[in-house]
Amino acid sequence: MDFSLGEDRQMLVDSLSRFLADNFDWKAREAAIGSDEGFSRELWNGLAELGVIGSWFGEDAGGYGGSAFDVGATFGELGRALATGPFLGSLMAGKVLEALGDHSALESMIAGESIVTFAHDPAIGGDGAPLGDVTAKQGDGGWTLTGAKGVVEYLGSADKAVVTSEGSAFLVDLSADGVTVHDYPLVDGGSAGELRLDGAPATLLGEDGKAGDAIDAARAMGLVGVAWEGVAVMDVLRAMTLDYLRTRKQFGVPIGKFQALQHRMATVALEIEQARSAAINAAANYDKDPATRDRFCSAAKYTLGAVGSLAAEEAIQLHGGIGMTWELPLSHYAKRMVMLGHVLGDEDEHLARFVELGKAA
Amino acid sequence: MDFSLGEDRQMLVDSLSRFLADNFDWKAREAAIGSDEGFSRELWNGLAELGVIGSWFGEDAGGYGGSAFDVGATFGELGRALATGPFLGSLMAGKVLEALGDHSALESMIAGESIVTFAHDPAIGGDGAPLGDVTAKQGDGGWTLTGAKGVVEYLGSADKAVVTSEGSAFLVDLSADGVTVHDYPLVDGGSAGELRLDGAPATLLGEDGKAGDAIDAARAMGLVGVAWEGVAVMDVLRAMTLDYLRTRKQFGVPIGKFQALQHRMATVALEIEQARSAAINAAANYDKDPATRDRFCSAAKYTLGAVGSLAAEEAIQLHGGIGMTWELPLSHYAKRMVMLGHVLGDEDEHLARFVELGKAA
Amino acid sequence: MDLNFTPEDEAFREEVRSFLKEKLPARLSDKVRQGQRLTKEDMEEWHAILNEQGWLANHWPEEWGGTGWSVIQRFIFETEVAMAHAPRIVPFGLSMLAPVLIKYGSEEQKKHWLPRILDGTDWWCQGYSEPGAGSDLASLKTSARREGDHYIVNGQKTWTTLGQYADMIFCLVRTDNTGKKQEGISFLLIDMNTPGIEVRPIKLLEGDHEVNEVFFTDVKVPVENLVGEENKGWTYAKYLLTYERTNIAGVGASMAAFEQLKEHARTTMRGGKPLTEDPLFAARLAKLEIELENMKTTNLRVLDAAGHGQAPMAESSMLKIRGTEIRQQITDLMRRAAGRYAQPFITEALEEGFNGEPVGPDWAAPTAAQYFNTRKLSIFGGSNEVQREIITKAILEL
Amino acid sequence: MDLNFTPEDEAFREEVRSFLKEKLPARLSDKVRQGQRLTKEDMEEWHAILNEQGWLANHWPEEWGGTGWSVIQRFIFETEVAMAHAPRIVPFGLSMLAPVLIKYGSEEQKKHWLPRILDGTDWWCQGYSEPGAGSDLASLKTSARREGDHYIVNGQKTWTTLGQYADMIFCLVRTDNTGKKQEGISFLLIDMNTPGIEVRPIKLLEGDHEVNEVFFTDVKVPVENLVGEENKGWTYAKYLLTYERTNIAGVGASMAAFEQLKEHARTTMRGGKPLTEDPLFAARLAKLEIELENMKTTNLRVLDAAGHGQAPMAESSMLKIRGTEIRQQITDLMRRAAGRYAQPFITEALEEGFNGEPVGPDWAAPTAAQYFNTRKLSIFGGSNEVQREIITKAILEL
Repeated sequence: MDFSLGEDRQMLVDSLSRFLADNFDWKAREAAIGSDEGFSRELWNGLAELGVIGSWFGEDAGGYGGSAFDVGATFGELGRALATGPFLGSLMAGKVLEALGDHSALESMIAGESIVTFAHDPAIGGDGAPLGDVTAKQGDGGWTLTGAKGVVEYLGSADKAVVTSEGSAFLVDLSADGVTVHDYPLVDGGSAGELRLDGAPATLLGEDGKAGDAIDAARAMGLVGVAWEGVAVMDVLRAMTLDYLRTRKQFGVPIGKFQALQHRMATVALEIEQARSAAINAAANYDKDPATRDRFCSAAKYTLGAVGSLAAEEAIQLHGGIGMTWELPLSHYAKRMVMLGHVLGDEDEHLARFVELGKAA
Repeated sequence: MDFSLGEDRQMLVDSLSRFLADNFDWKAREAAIGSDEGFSRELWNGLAELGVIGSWFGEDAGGYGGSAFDVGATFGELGRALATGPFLGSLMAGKVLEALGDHSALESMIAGESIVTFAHDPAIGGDGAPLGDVTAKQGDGGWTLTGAKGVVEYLGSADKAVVTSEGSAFLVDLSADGVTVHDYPLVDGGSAGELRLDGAPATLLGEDGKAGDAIDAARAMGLVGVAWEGVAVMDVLRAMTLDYLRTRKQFGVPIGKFQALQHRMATVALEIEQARSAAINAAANYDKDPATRDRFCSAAKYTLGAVGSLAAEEAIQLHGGIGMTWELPLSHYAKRMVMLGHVLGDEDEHLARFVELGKAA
Repeated sequence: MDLNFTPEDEAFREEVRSFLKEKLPARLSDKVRQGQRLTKEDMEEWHAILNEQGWLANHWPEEWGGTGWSVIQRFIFETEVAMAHAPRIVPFGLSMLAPVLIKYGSEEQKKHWLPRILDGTDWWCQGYSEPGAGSDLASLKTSARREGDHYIVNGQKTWTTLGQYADMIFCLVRTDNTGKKQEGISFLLIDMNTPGIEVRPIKLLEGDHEVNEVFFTDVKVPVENLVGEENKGWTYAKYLLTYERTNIAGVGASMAAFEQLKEHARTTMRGGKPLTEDPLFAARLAKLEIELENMKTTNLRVLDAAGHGQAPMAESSMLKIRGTEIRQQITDLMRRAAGRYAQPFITEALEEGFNGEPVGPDWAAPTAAQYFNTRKLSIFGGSNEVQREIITKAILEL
Repeated sequence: MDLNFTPEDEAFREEVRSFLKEKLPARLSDKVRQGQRLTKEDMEEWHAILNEQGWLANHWPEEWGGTGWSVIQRFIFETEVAMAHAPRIVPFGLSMLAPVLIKYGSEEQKKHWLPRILDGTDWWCQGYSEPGAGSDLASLKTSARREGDHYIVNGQKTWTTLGQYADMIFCLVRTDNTGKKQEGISFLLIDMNTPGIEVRPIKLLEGDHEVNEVFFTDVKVPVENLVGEENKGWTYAKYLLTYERTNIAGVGASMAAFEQLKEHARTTMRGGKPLTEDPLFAARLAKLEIELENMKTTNLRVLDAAGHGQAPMAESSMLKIRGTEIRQQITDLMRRAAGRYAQPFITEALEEGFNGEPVGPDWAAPTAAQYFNTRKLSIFGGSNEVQREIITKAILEL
């Protein structure tokens, strides 16, 4: 049993933490989320140079790590700095590329030379029903894809996308004919977009219909990243709120002296420790059989959703009006926290999945 | 709009309240729940004389009221005194008798001359699966019943039972051949039993297979009674806990001065008002179409379950150790409160029913 | 006991409904329903329609323009208006200042200000909170120093809702520093166009500009703008805060929002089924619906008691807490229902006549913003913690 | 990071399991599994078995009979023992008094009392709480007056768990009234057979006799039974209360109880389906299972930190709160799973060898009693409110 990150990983985390502190202060973040792309290319390149993106992948694929703890630890630091950027999409797309053997696209991503995003979930239409999901056709000129994907991370900035279709995965050049991108900013900063493909050329990754396991594993890794990011965001929410409780005075005393608020913060603190354990469990079980892996990933995402809303809502409430303002960094952490609940399935979906996976076990 | 009970009903409630205060103090209750029958015959007879049982039925059936508010208001008083006795079984059995026209059995019940209980839910076996529910057979000598019913209120004290079977209702003399009664005390005082019928003679009430509506209406009225009883029990829990918070001192001050406890009690108080509204809604919608009636009855039972556990658990917790003792009346109110959650379906069952009824609407 | 409305009340409800059908512009109710931003002109338009009907100041005494409605009628009116997705009526002049003026103002003040509230001449805003005086309102520091027939006001107010549109502000100011903090407060009416006043926007977390800071530097206010007596302002302030509001629980608005939520849940697919068939989401919906049904009756019970002369002041704290929690839960479920599509931040979609490319379900665009915006409900207007303190003292007697 | 146990730890786990398989009497584990009442003899039997194995006092220093296990090994041991449905080990002598004696007692006291704890000569109980001193323990009033080579003890203790079986009681008594209330407390060991001691049973709400009141009237206690120094007892008392316990969260017991709950839910039918297929009950189960999995890791993290020399005192307050909440939730779901059959109060069914007519599911009889009994978990042993105070000060630094 060992709860330390280990020497190499700790070194990476420390240098990442220093890098973010030196290069990504609140002003830099404001500039990043105010930009058209919703993130800083400079930051992204710096992270690539630092080896952060490479740390998510194994040495065979040109990376320097690739374990779930590598992903968790780095996503935690990115979360703590509230960094925006195509982290999650790159992670999941990269994991599919790694598993299915297209290492050249992956290497260019690791080097920070191109952005590859991950387009998996179908687009939803104005009436609430899914639009046609992507279908693939093999013709003389190779594979073409038709259909739509929705809320694809940093689609407007991506050069390529790993697009899934009925158990297969394809690599699509987003500058190709037949590709339409409609991108937009996100509530918590950053950007995403709707992808429409109309006979767009695509390269099959691995074998036709055999990418299911790789896609599942990539999404599970995405959940690990999100879980660790979320806990780091909670830690910041907690620290900021405690700081406010210690300094804000009403009725002549710091409001942190009010017992009702103390006991609520004790509950928040306790829940955050449980969420941290859930994130650790997700990483620790990542290499087990898929059912176990997915059960712990769903447990983590369920916990993240439930605890995250509580932490965000209590942080705002205990700050009072000032917690409602754009000016205060706290509110952006709170927004990120709540919006993370919407990424890769919400708490209800993961609770239901946990139940289903339990039946099979 | 009028939230008063109305003059006649208020008079009945006042005299019931006085009667209970005069004849059913805590000592009397202890004797009642310590007795073999789990209730006081004297109290029961007194209530009959006072017209309480009659107030649950219409004048056509020999009663003096019969509305849902009559039932609610009297059950509230019985709850406040934590009275045990065959109230709920008599109410539901009586409602079936009233609807299906066997008024002689009902009149004897109203007069306090006989106890008629209501056997509807099937018995459960040691393995968790239902035992054979009651089936009816028509022979030369009339109807006979075979099968089992479980947790039948005050079965050991009852003279007769209204027994349901596949949409029909029967009156069964419990002293007849083929009737086996196994009775036992209940956690919150009082008594119930398992009923086994083996070709026991029975009288069909109304027409064969046509009792469904009457049974549903009787159970709905049971839910009204339970909802009002529950709110009264909560009121007592609240009053006792507030009293304790005002008088118990620790660290040199009444513990009610601790803000964390104050805010928790504010929540409890607020929830109780919501439960009261739910009970009122159940009674107010009783005479509407069955779907509306049942929706509000389920809403009330769901609310009762959720708020009741909260009120009981907080009452014990805020009392500390003393709240755990048999000696303190509070603990018996808490037990009754929680056990009411198990009567006529728990909060989950009623929430699911509320959802189902909503779909049909 | 009878929870049915009387035939007279039902007739009244029909009257309100016909009025709304006839007079509430579809353009406005569409905007409200779609969660689009209302302009100042939108709000003024609806204000004028209600005033023309004579229903605007329905809770005022009849001599000043009130309707003489019962509390139940007012509840019906407020519910129907909300259910019809009418714009909210800005309450600062009509429902906050006016009752204070009517009770404590001079005849001149009433005659001057009340008609101007009705006809919309003055858009009022509220100058209560300060950066250092939130829950502890009485510790406010904005000072008013008497000089001849003027007060000279210096200081800062904050959280001034819609102050950017305001012609006038009613302010709590400190006129005495010597005694208990509650005893040196006065209630002043200040023209927002007076030199020395600066309004600075505060951007809220969801991106809207709804509240402001208001700075006062040597602002001259004529003494006739003092309401009541000097140093007695705390009494008027409290009256305003606890002034019996039939609709503090916001039941009508919650009913309207809940209906929308249910409608969206019916058409939103998750795992191949509508959300209403998803057991966990359906349970969330059902719990909320039950809570709302209970709240409706709780609200009516409080109003009924008020009608019978029992003061509902502390009970209104219960209504405020649970009412705001319900409203927050509705926006919470709304964002959950939108799923991934709660994330896009397409602010143009909140403007009237938006016809950009749709993204996701056509109702999804404002859900996250509304969820974050409604966090304010448990903070502003006396935080829910402050309400719990009131319950502790007045109801629990602890 | 590695959450796997080392091969050595896994081997240790196997050793514990074989021991349990071989030495834990099925009669005892059956009683525990079925929620039947354990007699004094049952508990003594298991105590003796563990002592014979040399594992009883595993957390003591090796010189006094400890095993030298790591905190992880102790966690494994405690978990396995609980999962095997072994009777709980009465902690008063073994885990509460002994650490105090080892740290603060004289050599004579250690040599005299520790072996007697191991061999079961003395059944200890705890004399801390008084009717007026619960959360505010330091306000205790039971007095000890020095007379020659004796103390004369007068007063009353309460909530004395299993005091009816006890040979000895360790007591906090007041030896000085003059200074701060914490500064006049001493720690005394008192023979329960001394004249002047009366034990009166307290019946708990679910009907069990588990706790007692203990009355002291001019009870003579030899001065050599004073632990440490006079008036320094509060230090020892606090040491006892915060003594690092690897199992304060009760993870093993909760795991065992949760497995039973799941098993029962699988066989209990509701609406024609097993409860595990009921979406609402399944969601309750799943939330609890996730909470428990999280707790397991939280517990290990705290132990790991303790192993690395970081003191886990305040963290153990978190473990205590959430651990007891989980345990309470398990008994809560157990009673809910029993449905109507949680109501029968068949106390005979809780005795060994009950073969009366079964009523409902064969596991349903103790469910309500266990639900009510476990309410104590958040009250006794430092109420969860007191734990929140500790977290506030030590972790949140508010």
